Formats: sequence, C-alpha cells, structure tokens
Amino acid sequence: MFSPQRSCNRGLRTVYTVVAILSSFGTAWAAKDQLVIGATQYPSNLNPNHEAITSKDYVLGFVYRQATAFNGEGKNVCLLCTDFPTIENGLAKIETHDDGSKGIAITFKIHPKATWGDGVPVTAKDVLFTWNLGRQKEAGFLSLDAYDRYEKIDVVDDKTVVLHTKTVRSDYNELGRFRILPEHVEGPIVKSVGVAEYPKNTAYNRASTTPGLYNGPYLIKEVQSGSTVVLEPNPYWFGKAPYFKRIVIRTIENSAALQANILSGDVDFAPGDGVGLTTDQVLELEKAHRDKFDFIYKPSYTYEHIDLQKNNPILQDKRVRQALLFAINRKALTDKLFDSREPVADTFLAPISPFYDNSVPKFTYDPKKAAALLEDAGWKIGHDKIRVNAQGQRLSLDFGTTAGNKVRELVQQVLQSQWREVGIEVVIKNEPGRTFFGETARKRTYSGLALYAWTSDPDEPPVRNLHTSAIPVEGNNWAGNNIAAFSNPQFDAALDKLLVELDPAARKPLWFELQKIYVEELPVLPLFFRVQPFALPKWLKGIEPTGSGVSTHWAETWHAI
Amino acid sequence: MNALAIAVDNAPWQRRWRRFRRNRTALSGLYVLVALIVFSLAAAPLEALLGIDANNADLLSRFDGRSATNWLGHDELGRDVLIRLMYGGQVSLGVGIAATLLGAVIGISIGLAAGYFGGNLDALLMRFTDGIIALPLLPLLIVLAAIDLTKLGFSADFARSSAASFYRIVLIIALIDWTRIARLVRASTLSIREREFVLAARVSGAGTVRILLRSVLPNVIAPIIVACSQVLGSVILFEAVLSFLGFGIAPPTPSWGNMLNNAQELVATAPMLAIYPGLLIFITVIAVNFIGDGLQDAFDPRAE
Amino acid sequence: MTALLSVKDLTISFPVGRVNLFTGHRRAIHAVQDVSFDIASGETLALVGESGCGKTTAGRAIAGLYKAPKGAISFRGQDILDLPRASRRTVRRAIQMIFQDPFSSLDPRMTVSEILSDPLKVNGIGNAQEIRERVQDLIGQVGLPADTLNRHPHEFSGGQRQRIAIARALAPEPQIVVADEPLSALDVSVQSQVLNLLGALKRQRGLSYLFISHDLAAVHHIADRVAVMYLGRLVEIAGRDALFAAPRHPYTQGLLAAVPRIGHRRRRRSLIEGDLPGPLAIPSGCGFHPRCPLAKDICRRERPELKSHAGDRAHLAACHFAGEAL
Amino acid sequence: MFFLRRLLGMAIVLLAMSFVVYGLIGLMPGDPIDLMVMSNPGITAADADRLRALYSLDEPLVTRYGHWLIAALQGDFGFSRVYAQPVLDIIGPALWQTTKLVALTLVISSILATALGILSALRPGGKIDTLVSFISFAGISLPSFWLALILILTFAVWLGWLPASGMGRPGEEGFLGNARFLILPVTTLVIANIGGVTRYARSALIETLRMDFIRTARAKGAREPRVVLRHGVPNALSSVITVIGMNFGTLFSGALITETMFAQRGLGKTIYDAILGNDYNLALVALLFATFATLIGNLLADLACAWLDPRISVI
Amino acid sequence: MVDGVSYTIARGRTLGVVGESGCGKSMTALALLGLVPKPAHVTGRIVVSGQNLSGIAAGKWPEIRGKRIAMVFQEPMTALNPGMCVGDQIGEVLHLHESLGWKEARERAVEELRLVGIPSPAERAKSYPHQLSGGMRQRVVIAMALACRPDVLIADEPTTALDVTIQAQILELMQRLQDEIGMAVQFISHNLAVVSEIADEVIVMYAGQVVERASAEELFSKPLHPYTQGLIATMPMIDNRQEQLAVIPGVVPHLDGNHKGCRFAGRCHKADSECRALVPALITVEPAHEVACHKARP
Repeated sequence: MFSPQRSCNRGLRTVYTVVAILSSFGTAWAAKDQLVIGATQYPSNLNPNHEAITSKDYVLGFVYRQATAFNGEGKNVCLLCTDFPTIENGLAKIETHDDGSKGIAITFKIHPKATWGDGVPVTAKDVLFTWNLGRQKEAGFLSLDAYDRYEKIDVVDDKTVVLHTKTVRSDYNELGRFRILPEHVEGPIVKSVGVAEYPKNTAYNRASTTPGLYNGPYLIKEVQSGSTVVLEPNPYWFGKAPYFKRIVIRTIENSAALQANILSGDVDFAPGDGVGLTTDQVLELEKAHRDKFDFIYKPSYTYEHIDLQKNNPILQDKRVRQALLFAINRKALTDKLFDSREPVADTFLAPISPFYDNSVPKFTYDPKKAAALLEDAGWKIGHDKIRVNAQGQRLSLDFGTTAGNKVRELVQQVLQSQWREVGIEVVIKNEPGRTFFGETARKRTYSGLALYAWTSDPDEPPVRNLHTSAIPVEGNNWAGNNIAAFSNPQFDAALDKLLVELDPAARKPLWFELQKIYVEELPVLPLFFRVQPFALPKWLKGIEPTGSGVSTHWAETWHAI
Repeated sequence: MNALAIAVDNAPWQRRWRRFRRNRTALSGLYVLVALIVFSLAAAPLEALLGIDANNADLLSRFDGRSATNWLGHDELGRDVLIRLMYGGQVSLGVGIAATLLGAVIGISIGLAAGYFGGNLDALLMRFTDGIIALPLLPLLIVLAAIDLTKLGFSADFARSSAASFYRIVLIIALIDWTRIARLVRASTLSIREREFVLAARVSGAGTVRILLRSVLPNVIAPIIVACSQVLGSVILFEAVLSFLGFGIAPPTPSWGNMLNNAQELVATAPMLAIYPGLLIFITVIAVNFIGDGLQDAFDPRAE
Repeated sequence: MTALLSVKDLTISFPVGRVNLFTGHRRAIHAVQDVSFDIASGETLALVGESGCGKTTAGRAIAGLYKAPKGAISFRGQDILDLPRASRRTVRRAIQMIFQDPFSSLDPRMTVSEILSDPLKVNGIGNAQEIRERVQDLIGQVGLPADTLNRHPHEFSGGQRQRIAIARALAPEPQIVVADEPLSALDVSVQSQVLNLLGALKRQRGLSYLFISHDLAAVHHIADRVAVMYLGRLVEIAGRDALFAAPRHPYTQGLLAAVPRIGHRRRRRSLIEGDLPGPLAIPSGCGFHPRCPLAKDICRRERPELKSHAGDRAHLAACHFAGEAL
Repeated sequence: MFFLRRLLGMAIVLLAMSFVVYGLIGLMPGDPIDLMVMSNPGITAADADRLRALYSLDEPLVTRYGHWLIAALQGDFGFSRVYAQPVLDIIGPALWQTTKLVALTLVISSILATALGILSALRPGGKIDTLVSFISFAGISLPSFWLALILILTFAVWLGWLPASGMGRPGEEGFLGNARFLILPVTTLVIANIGGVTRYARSALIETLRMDFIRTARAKGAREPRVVLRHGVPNALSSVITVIGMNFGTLFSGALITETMFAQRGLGKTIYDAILGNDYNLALVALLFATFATLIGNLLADLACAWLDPRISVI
Repeated sequence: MVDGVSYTIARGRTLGVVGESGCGKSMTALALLGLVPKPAHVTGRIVVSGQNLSGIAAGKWPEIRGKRIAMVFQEPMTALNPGMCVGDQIGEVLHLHESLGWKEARERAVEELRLVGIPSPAERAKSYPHQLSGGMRQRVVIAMALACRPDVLIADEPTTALDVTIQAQILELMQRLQDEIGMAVQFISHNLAVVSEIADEVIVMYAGQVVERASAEELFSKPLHPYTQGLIATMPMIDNRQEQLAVIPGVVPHLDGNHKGCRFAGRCHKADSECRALVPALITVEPAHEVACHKARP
C-alpha cells in the first residue's frame, strides 16, 4: 500500500529500527548434572572477610573453605584443617606468656592437599598474610576479633602453624571466622594500593572469577552482578570430587516468584539456609506437592523475639512484661502458622542445644494470669476494653518490625489481636529494614516493642545480644546488638565467666544461670526458634542442613540419583 | 442517577450528561464505581451487623471458608475477607481520590499559570512538566518514600503515625499525577485565552484574577474532569505498586494493594485471597477508565 | 475636528522562535510598525488590508490588549499607555471592542444577562437594580427581545450573537468602538443587518468606530475615512470618497481592482502579482516592491514616507510615485 | 543547533536531577557508615569518624555534592558501597538489560498498538473497536506485578513453556536462547503499556481521518486502504510517537516491577536495591543513567516525529 | 438536507452555485463524488458525459473521482496532506488513474505545477504544504484536481479563505485553465460578486433547494426570487453607495423534515398563506430562467 519510496530527501529517512526476531527457542539444558539454586538475596561481594550476609556465606560455602564450621549436629569440625584442635587432643595447650598472663597455643594443620583453584597450595604464608591484614582496621574485615585475638603466629612448616591467643578463652577453637586469603593473589594488591584501599580493590570484587581466590570443590565461573553466580568444579579440589558439572545460583528476590520458579522447574530448589523460601511457604509446598519434593525442617539457633523498650515506664514493670508473654498463645501461633515446626522459645537457647535448661518457667498461654498480673500492676479495664492505670494512661504500646517481612507482619497482627483480648492496645509501626535496623532498633528509638530475630552459633554465649557492653550507645557509635539494653550484673558476670571457662562441666551451670536470669527478668519476649526449611527435589541427595551455618560447606557430597 | 443532572442545571452540563448517558460502557462504569464506593462505605455497618471484628486475627479460623457471618471466608490470619476488602476499598479509593484531587490542584495551578501567562513562564513550567514526565519516576519515588520525615523537621510522633503514611503516599502520588492534568489545563487555557470572550472580558476591564476564575477556569473544567477521571485509575494502580514495593499503606490497615501483595505467596493455597483484591482493583480501574472515556466523548468540544 | 483618539508611531512586535542562547533575546517580528492616525469624535475610520497586515493587532492594541506597545495612543489628549492604575479603568472603558467571531466572543457558560452585566460590574457602574435596567435597555437597543437575557449564547444565530456582542461593547458607555472584522463570520443575508445596526448606533450615540475589515464594499459603506495597511505599515490614508475614487498607492489600486463586483464578468482584475511575503522576510525599501507593477530601483532601496501628494492634505500615501499622474 | 540545544537541555536536567537526588538521598534515614557499623561490631567511634571523613560525610551536603560533581565530570562516578566495585561496572550490564527490555517492549507495543488503533479507528463504535477498547482498558487496569505473577503461573508453572525468570546465560545459548527469558517480562510490559498507546493511536487516527486532506485523498480517487495507510496513518503516527516518547519514563518504572518479578538485574532493580541498601552512590548514578536513557528515548522519539512530520524542524 | 436539486453543466461552461452556509451547496458537491458523509444518503441521478454514476457500486467510485470529476476545496491548508511533498500529492493522482510509475508521475507533477503558474516548479514539487503560501497551496490543489483532465471540476468556495488580491489571481487562473482544458466547472460560493464574475449560469440555493436558476447576466440584472433579490439588495455596492442597506429579516430556518410550504416564506415580505402551505416548484418563467416562487409567475 505504501509507495515504494519517497522522493523527498530527508536525511533521517535512512533510520532503520532493527527488531530482534525471536524465532528459535533454546533447548532445555541437560538435566541432573546441573543444579539451579534460587536465592532471595544476591551475595553483594565475595570477599570472605568483608560484610557478612547469609547469601554470601551460602555461595562461598561452595567455593571457599574456611578453617572450621559447625556441622548438622552442632559440632565444630575441620574444613581446611586435618585435626580439630582441642585441649583434649593436645593440639591446644594453655601456655604462660612472658608477662605471666595466660594464653592458648593452637596447632593448626592445613590439609596437606589443600590447594587454591589455580594449583597453588594453601600454606602458612597465606595464614600469616591474612592475619597481618586482618588485624588492621583499614582492611575493613568483618571480624577484627578473629585475627586480633592472636598475639603471634609461629610457622612450623608450610602446612602447619601455631596460633598463640592473647588470653584464655572458651571459644579458642572457634576458627570459622579466620578466613585465609590467598597471599599470591591478594598480596600484590595490598602492596600496590595499600591497606586502606584494599577493600575497594580486592580481587574478590574486581576479578571474582579468578580461580586462585578459592579453595573449595567449586570455582566461580561467571558472575552476573545482582542476578546469577555460576559455579563449576575446581580441578584442584583436594576432597571428594563434586557431582555436579555446574551449579547456577540465581537471585529471585520476590518470594512468590521464587516459589513459581521452583514449581516450574526453572529452579531446582531454594535453600533453607535463610536465603530461600520462608517456613510457611515450604509448608504450603508440602501440602500441595508432597510427591515432588523431600522436606526437611532443620531446627536452628535463630529465634524471633520482641525487644522491650527499657525506658518505657509501662514496660519497666516486670508484671507487665510477664503479662505480655502470658497473654500470647505462642503454641497456637506456631501450630497454625508453622505447622508446629518452629518450637516455642522459652529462653535464648534452642531446645536442641545441649545447654538448654528445661526447668525454666515456660509462660504457657494463660490470659487469666496475664489479666491478673495487669490488674495487680494497676491496669484496669477501661471503657473501650483497653486497660488504663490510675493516672488515666492507656495501656498502649507501639509495635515495630521490618516492613515487608510477611511472616513477621503476620505474627505481629496475631499478637496484636491476642493482646487486645487482655486489654492491651498495640499500634503497629513498621519500617523498611534499613530504617528499622539502621535507626529505630540500633539507636533504640522504638517506643514499645520491636520484633526481629537473633542468631548465634551453637553454644555461643549471648554476649553480643545481652551483655551490658553490647548496649548500643552514642559513645560506642551505637555498636552492639543489645537493643533491649538489658543490663544485669549477675548476667554479665556469668557471661564473663562462661567466656573463659574451658571445662564443659563447669560451663553447664553457667548456661543454666543465664537462662534463669533471662526468664526471671524477661528483657525480651522470646517467641519461637526458626527452622531451616528445605524442599528438595526427590532426585537430589546429600544435602545436610546445619541449623546454624550454611549447608554448602559440604556441597561436595551433594548428588543426584 | 438524575441527581447529577439536577445539580447542574446548566445547559452544557445537561447536554454532556445526556451524551454520557448514551455511552453504555461509561454509564455502567459509573454504576460500578458508585457501587464500589457504597460497598467500601458499608464496611463498618456490615461489620457491626454481622457482629465480627475484621481486624481480629483468629488463627483458629485461618483460611476457613465461607460461613453465615463470613461471606467470603477468612484470610491467612483468620480475619474476615469481605469486611477487610471493604475497608481496603476505603483506603484505596481514599488514596486514589485524595491524590487525584491534590494532583489536580497542583496541575490546575501550573496549567493555568503556564497557559494564561504564556511566554517564559509557560516555557519554564512546561519544560519542568515534560521533564517530570520523562523521568523514570518510580525509582525516584522510592527515594521520596524512604525520606526520613524527622530530618525535615517533623516530629517523630507524626513521622511514625499511620496518618503520616497515608499523607506520604497521597503526596508522593500527587507529585507525579499532576503532570497530565497540568498539560491538559494548559492546552485548554491556551485556547481559551485566545478565545475572543476572554479578550472581551479584558477589554471590558476585568482583572486577571477575575478572568482566570470567571472566564477561564469554568471553561477548562471539562478537560480537568476528564483528566482527573483518567488519572484516578492510574493512581489506584500506583497505590498497589507502592504496596508491592513495600512503600504502601502499612499493615494491618488493609488496602487492596497490600492485600493483593500479601496474598501473592498464598496463591497456591488460597488463590481467592489474591483474586478478590486483584479483581476489585481491576474492576475499579477499568470502571474509572470507562467513565473517563465516556466523559471525554461527552465533553468533546466538537460535540458541544 | 479635534482628535478623540490619536495614535502616534504605534509599533507592536512579537518575539518569535527560541531565546538566543548567547544574547538571551528572541527574534522579534513587527506586526505593526510606526502607525499613526487620528479618529475624530463621531467618525468612522476603516482599517483595511489583507490577512497578516497588522490591522487586527493595531486594533487590539488600541483596545488595550497588549502589554506595552511602543509609540503613543492618546484619548482626548491623554496618553492611555501610561496611565496611573486608578484612572486606567475609567479611560479604558471609553474604548470597547467587537470581535470577529460571535461564536467565540461570548462566554458559552454565561447567560446573556451575565454577559451584559459583567462589564458593568467590573467597572462598578450602578447597583444591582440599575444594572438590571441597563441590561434590559441595552438588549433593546440592539434589537433583541428582553426574553433573550436568560438564555445562553448557543441558542442564538450568528447575527443575533453579534448583536449581543455589540450590546456588551456598548455597556460601559464607550466613545470609541473597535470593530474587528465584525461581519466576516456572518451569513451574507445578515451582514447588512449588522451594518445597519452599527450605523444606527453611531448616529444615535455619536460613537466613533475603528472599523477593521478586509471587505472593501462594507468599508465603503460605513467608513468616513479609510487607512490601508500593508505588512504592518500604513500605506495610504484618505477620506473614503477620495480613496475609492483616486487611490494613490499601487497596493490600494490593486486591492480595489481585485474586489469582485456584480456584473463585471471575466475582466482582468489581478494587478498585483505574487504572494504576501512572510513576516520574517519583509523586503527592504518599500515593502510592496516585489509585487508592485511600478517598482523601480529606488523602491528596493528606500522606504517611501507616508505623506500627502498633489495638494490633498488629508490624503496621505507612502509611495515614491504617488504624486505622479497615474 | 537543534542537537546542541537538546544536549544542553539534557545536561541541565541531569545536573538538576543529580542535585535533587543527592539532596533527597541525604534525607533518607541512616548513613552508609551506620550500616557499616551495624555489620561490624568491632568498629569504634573513632573508626566511624575516620570513615566519615574518608567518605567526606562530615562535610555539608552541598560541599559533598560539589566533590561528587567534580569527580563525576571527570568520569569518576565512584564506588558502590555494597558491591565494592566501580558503579559503572554494575550499571553497565544493568542498563543493557533494561534497554533490551524497554526497547523490545517499545517496538512491539508500538507496532501492535498502532495496528490495533487502526483497526478500531476504521469503525469507531463498531465491534472491533469495542473489543479493542476493552482489551486496551483491561491492559491499563491490571496491576503489573499481579499480571506478571499470573503469566509466570500460566506459562512457566502450568504450561512449562517458558522460563519463569532470570536473564539467561550469555555465551551458552546465544542471543536467541536469552531471548526466551525476555518473553514474559516483555509481554507483561507490553500488556501494561499497549492500552494507553492503542487508545491514543485510535483517537489520533480518528482525528486525522476527519481532516480535510483525507477527503482530498478520497476525492483524488484513492481507495480506502490507501487513504488510511498512506494518508491517515503517517500523519497520526507522529503524535503517537510523541506519546510513546513520553512513555519512556513510565516504561522504566514498569521495568522495575518486571525486573523484580522476573529476577532480572536491570537498572530499576539496581536503583531499588541501592536505595534499600543505603548504597548512595550507586543509587544516584544509576538514577542519572536511567534519566539519561529516558531523555535519549525522548530525543529519539522527537527525531522520529520530525522524520514523519515535515512541519517539525530539527535543524 | 438537500432536496430535489437538478442541473446540467455543459463542457467548457461554469455553473455558479450561490447560497448561504448550510444551504446544501457543499453537500451537493460531495454527492457528485459519492462522498456524502455517513448518515445521509443520496437519491437521484448523476450523469457525466453520458455515463450514469448514480447506480454504480461503491467500489467503482474511486475510478471516477479525480479522473472524471475532480474537486477543489475551500481551505488549501487543510486540504493538502501535511506529511507529503506536493509533487507526490499531485503525482499520486496520476499514479492512481493513469498507471504511471512514481518517477513519471513526479515528472508530470512538475509539469502540472508549471501549468498552474508556480515558479520553479521542479523545486516546489519537493516542498511540503506548510512551506507554501496560501495562494500557492490553492494552485497546488487546483493542479491536483486538474492533473487527469477531468470532465467536471467542482470548486467549493475555492477563494473564500484567500485574500482579495490572491482571490483575483486564482479566479483568473481558473478561467485560463478552463479555456485550455475545457472542463465543465461547478463553482460554489456564498459570494455573489465572485459568482457573477466567473459563472456562465447561476443557481441560487436556499435551505437545500434550488430557488432560482438563470444565466449570470440575467440573474443579476433581473432576479426574480425574493431571496435572490434580497441577497443582491443587501450587498453594499462600491459603485452605488446607500445610507441604509436593505435587509432580509430573520435567519435561515432549521430544517426539521416536516416543513411545509416555501422554505423562504418565513423571511419573505411577499409571503402569503399559499407560500406557507404549498412548496413552490422550479418553473421556467422566462427563457432559460427558472424560479421557485409562487409570486414570480410569468
């Protein structure tokens, strides 16, 4: 219909639009020797010592072996070393320093075949390099303590070093945070740009597919920033040869989309290690697709709790705190929301912990008792069924958590309803994570209740969360996680003792004492311990959730049937 | 439905109403919208009538089906879905209408000023408007939504109140939806300004304000109404999108947007929870669009 | 006869295109340039010319529709471009305007009564009762029944609307009415009605008109004097009879020759060749020279002054050859 | 001259944007150091102060902006805090991803919308028109994230025809293999986008077909298809393109939604994450790039208009 | 709208059609091209050079338009496609009707432009309408209409939008082209003076009906219908100035379909009960002079 050409020469007539023709579709990739994992979070950067987020630990688990890690039984075991150093096996010895103070000498034997991805062996040189770098604040390492705790390191041979701690401490063999970096790759970078510029120039970020950076069963083959990490077997891996020829870790942040991807088979599974589906989503999958997946709910050491604002006069009354806990039916909550998978938390310790004290008061749902406690504290039912005190003040509290976290928002609304039953008004004031953690929680500006989770290693004492020194104040730049500002001399003393007590028999009473004080004082309201929920395709075997860390530390055992 | 016709006994309005009435899709759109408004406003009475509390989370009746008092069943927290949909309608329509009106005020002021005074002011304002239209606004709005109100001098109490969250959303949406209204008002004003009756008013000595209010504004009302009706639909959608991104109305206050967003993950188990609010949004927006389309035809100057 | 309205060196320019990035200025086109004329009390001056010649712009400037034209416009000797705010309104109301298109010049949203009372209200003339009487009086004067007052403009035909527009212009008791092409949008059969009405009002009220038109027949009918504009400038101004009988400027001559007349079948009528130049390409010298059958070298170089030729002091023409026998 | 003016205008818009966004980001709660301190319990007050000085956060906002601007003008857009990489390294692929998405959407929806617009404009009020109107309004009225979810459930979960999300793997399946990953997001965007453009194309064509020159074309003896396609459509198209050009910003916003739903790291998603993650510099620069891209889109639309409509001069 | 209009035009002659807005003169013209807009329909016969066009299928009309019957419109600005250069617009007619290739069509278009007196036609052919002045545009429209040398040219108010000096040029052009090509011209205008200058024969229309028809000289010197008389009398004449102009009272009536009697009766000073009751037929009262008026019987 159009005339074939137009006579009028306008230069722009020659502009053509090139349209891509979507004619052929790619073929589906060969099954089973490739594994596609969907995660809700992208590991922003890959340096093992910078900024800790779960998704990074998860990816690094495949490619990078830290010294030690907690396994599925909650036991700390060797990953990069041959023998786990303990006092009992003689690899850790208490020694006396020249100045008379005591420390521990830990003999650390690097696995003789441990090799970086480019064939260079992991040696004492790497240990020294990392230790020297890690002790400098400018290097921006996440855990200063992991390196600074050693006074010196002696090199015995290429594969053996002796670490001398400055003090005696119970967590002497917790070496998981000592993350050895390849001196032959990172060393020259530190030399050329200096320590202060190292964080910006580390090869883990600048050239993250360099094989020499990794020492795990897999190597990072390809990175699409923000979306995909592709792994392939490490030819120099010293352990069991990994099964999969290729592992793709895709970031799908919207959990509904992630669910859809799993159902469509685009993603084989989503890890339960905190970067996959939520418990209720996995439960749903179980209801609808029991035939397609195996389900694992691994109890974890992470617990949801509600911080109580210490400066709020209402909450300063212990009876009110107790009433708050008596008034909520945590059992029904986890029964209904989590199919009873997530155990009610009685203290800060998980029921699976060997130090869990089953004798502490349990605060089972008892609205009558809650009402009585409140009456006792002077809160009488007012005209709109909300309690008021003698001054006419309403029993009304703000309740905040991270906006957008579906599970927390659900829990919040359930609790709100249950509290209303006993005459407590709760006003929900949620904020995005960055605001909540960055401002409200950290600077303790929340006025009533704040719901979030604390996580810890198995049998890690709650120093970071409940010790007086961990209260964030302006003086320490709001550092520390004791957001409830709990400060109890007895508790602090028990904690301090626990930190240096090496004898397991002596440690247990200390753990029990901590739990008793916790339940007595109720600085926070414990809700329930989370589980790591896994929905694994039936053909995928060998994945063993740990409950604390990531399951990828043993990724070489994963296989298809 | 004759109320509208009686309320404005002005002849052009009657003709427009007649033309609008002839457009069956538009008329049904209007009926649907009125029904939706009635539906939303009926929340509290119906809640009282049925003797239920839509905000009360009752885990025991989680996902329970319909019953005599819970006509659409319960949601993931055992709350009544119907009543929450009705309350959600109040919020969604409220945000929609408030943001549209606020946007209209901004748009009308800018459009009138640009169109009537013309010249450099016009060039400046329209550059600005076009610039705003051209911008990738959603990411920008996220920045706005993330602003800490206390840094702007608002009290912490206000910044954390639910009223602030409502106002913030209204304001954020208004900040983008005015552009279309401004352009339309400007275009109409430009043509009205050159119409000889405006010149006549000037010759007879009327001042600028009088001309703007008495001669120009009444004659650009029609395009404004059309533009507002079109904007309203996109605003309701926008509320949903903000909810999706986590910057919407905070729970437990229901809005269709956040109900839909909450229900996303439950699609497999409780698809209706996602379907109801999605459908309501869809019906509302499509009704509003049909009305807008009908108004556009009814107010078409060629038909006047 | 003293001048009621006196226009001196009126120049109106409009900026066009974009602001120059370096100077901050925009190019300007002069819609009207150095136009001067007087209108006596009770006199009708017609301003004629083709589209784009600036006649409407000049008329609007006189009615006060442009911010700050250059030159001077004085009413009864008082410069109205430079009036203090207070007295501006009282002087201004003496000059009213009738527009070309009666379909656009009446606010469609107002009733006739509102349209007529508005100018009274803004000028603070009379109380409510007086205004009502005045409006009834006005509508009668333009020959419309009183029951029109409650109706809206769209209910009227073009001729009736133009009557309403005339009544509105008369409302503030003006002394000069600028009538801008008041006939061109009307049907032929009603044009004469409006022309007659204008004539009658002039006689009854001693009004002066500035009658802007391209219709030379209508101009011949109503005007006392005629001014011819071309490309923003006056090229000829004279009494009606003198101009129609013996036009001195070749443009006026061409214009007159081009007017179609009944009974003149198949005659040669186009003395003027070519098109009107665009406003951005005004020729040098005499602006008319590219189309002028008489053009000589001098016409390209020098712009002729508007001056009287061959005795008639009231007959001015801007042509180098206007004095020569034609 | 035209280009110069447009480029100058773009520069001014970008400059203004950068200033406004810089200011707005300053108004967001917390600063990057807060988050660093949060993630690193070992940091002391002195460390934080040192870091603030290092990042110039102790200076007034305007001064900081000045430093940033000077560096940016020299081509140094700085580092992303979260990714610890130069921001351009992150923005580059994201921009490419979004551009693919937006460009494909634009081309497809323009062609489709114009075709539908023509179909309905031929007989306004007819059956086809009613159907097309309904489709357009339905497209406008669906929440796009909802639509995306429905599409995923239908085409990926239920039918299994298409990948539910992701961006494909370059080098493995080539461009066409990757194109599969674009089908659903592009479809989502096209559905959301097409309604408005169709409505506009329809009314523009109806308007055009009422014009005198259409009657002239008929009076010449041109047959109806020729009248519509040769005389009607090209004249209606220029205003349609203007609208499409103005839709660029909206499309970028829409891309943010689909990028989230389909797990594609595009520019919108990058900005969103950067804002949530307090990654100031990345957010700012990515926003500027997004703006720049839409401005370029506008410019292209204007050029296309000028190409179609000789009355519009570009020189 | 238009009711019982009949007329013939001989080759090389010009029929002037006079009437006020809404009298149906443009509708009549569109009917000749089969372009009457939708709700209206056409009955009656249209015969061009012996070929009856009234019965032909809708699909055949395009072969007639532009080839046998061509049209010049009132607004040269809007009548031209703004997105196509004028050479192509003229070439299109030739391409459509004379199956010329585009290259030849464009060459011919240049010739046509020269014919209508456009200077440097080869360059102008590449111009777009907005680059031309009003007069030039109307010349282009005329060139387009005459490109295929039609039998009939309908000119619908071709000079109304133009200034008098340009109007004069166009009128002269049309006369010259008619002399050269010899087509029949139907010239529609509301301007009596223009029609009197250009037409050989004139019909006067009022409210959709022909009220009078005669040769131009006859009609303007001896108008018989009161409407025609009124129209001529109301015009101000430069040659014959009067203080007071004659007036036709009232306005053109709205036609509502069941109007009885003479449609002009309401404004006619001669009207009586007969006029209000009976529709006057168009009858010949003098040789070659027809009139539809009860009061103008011979």
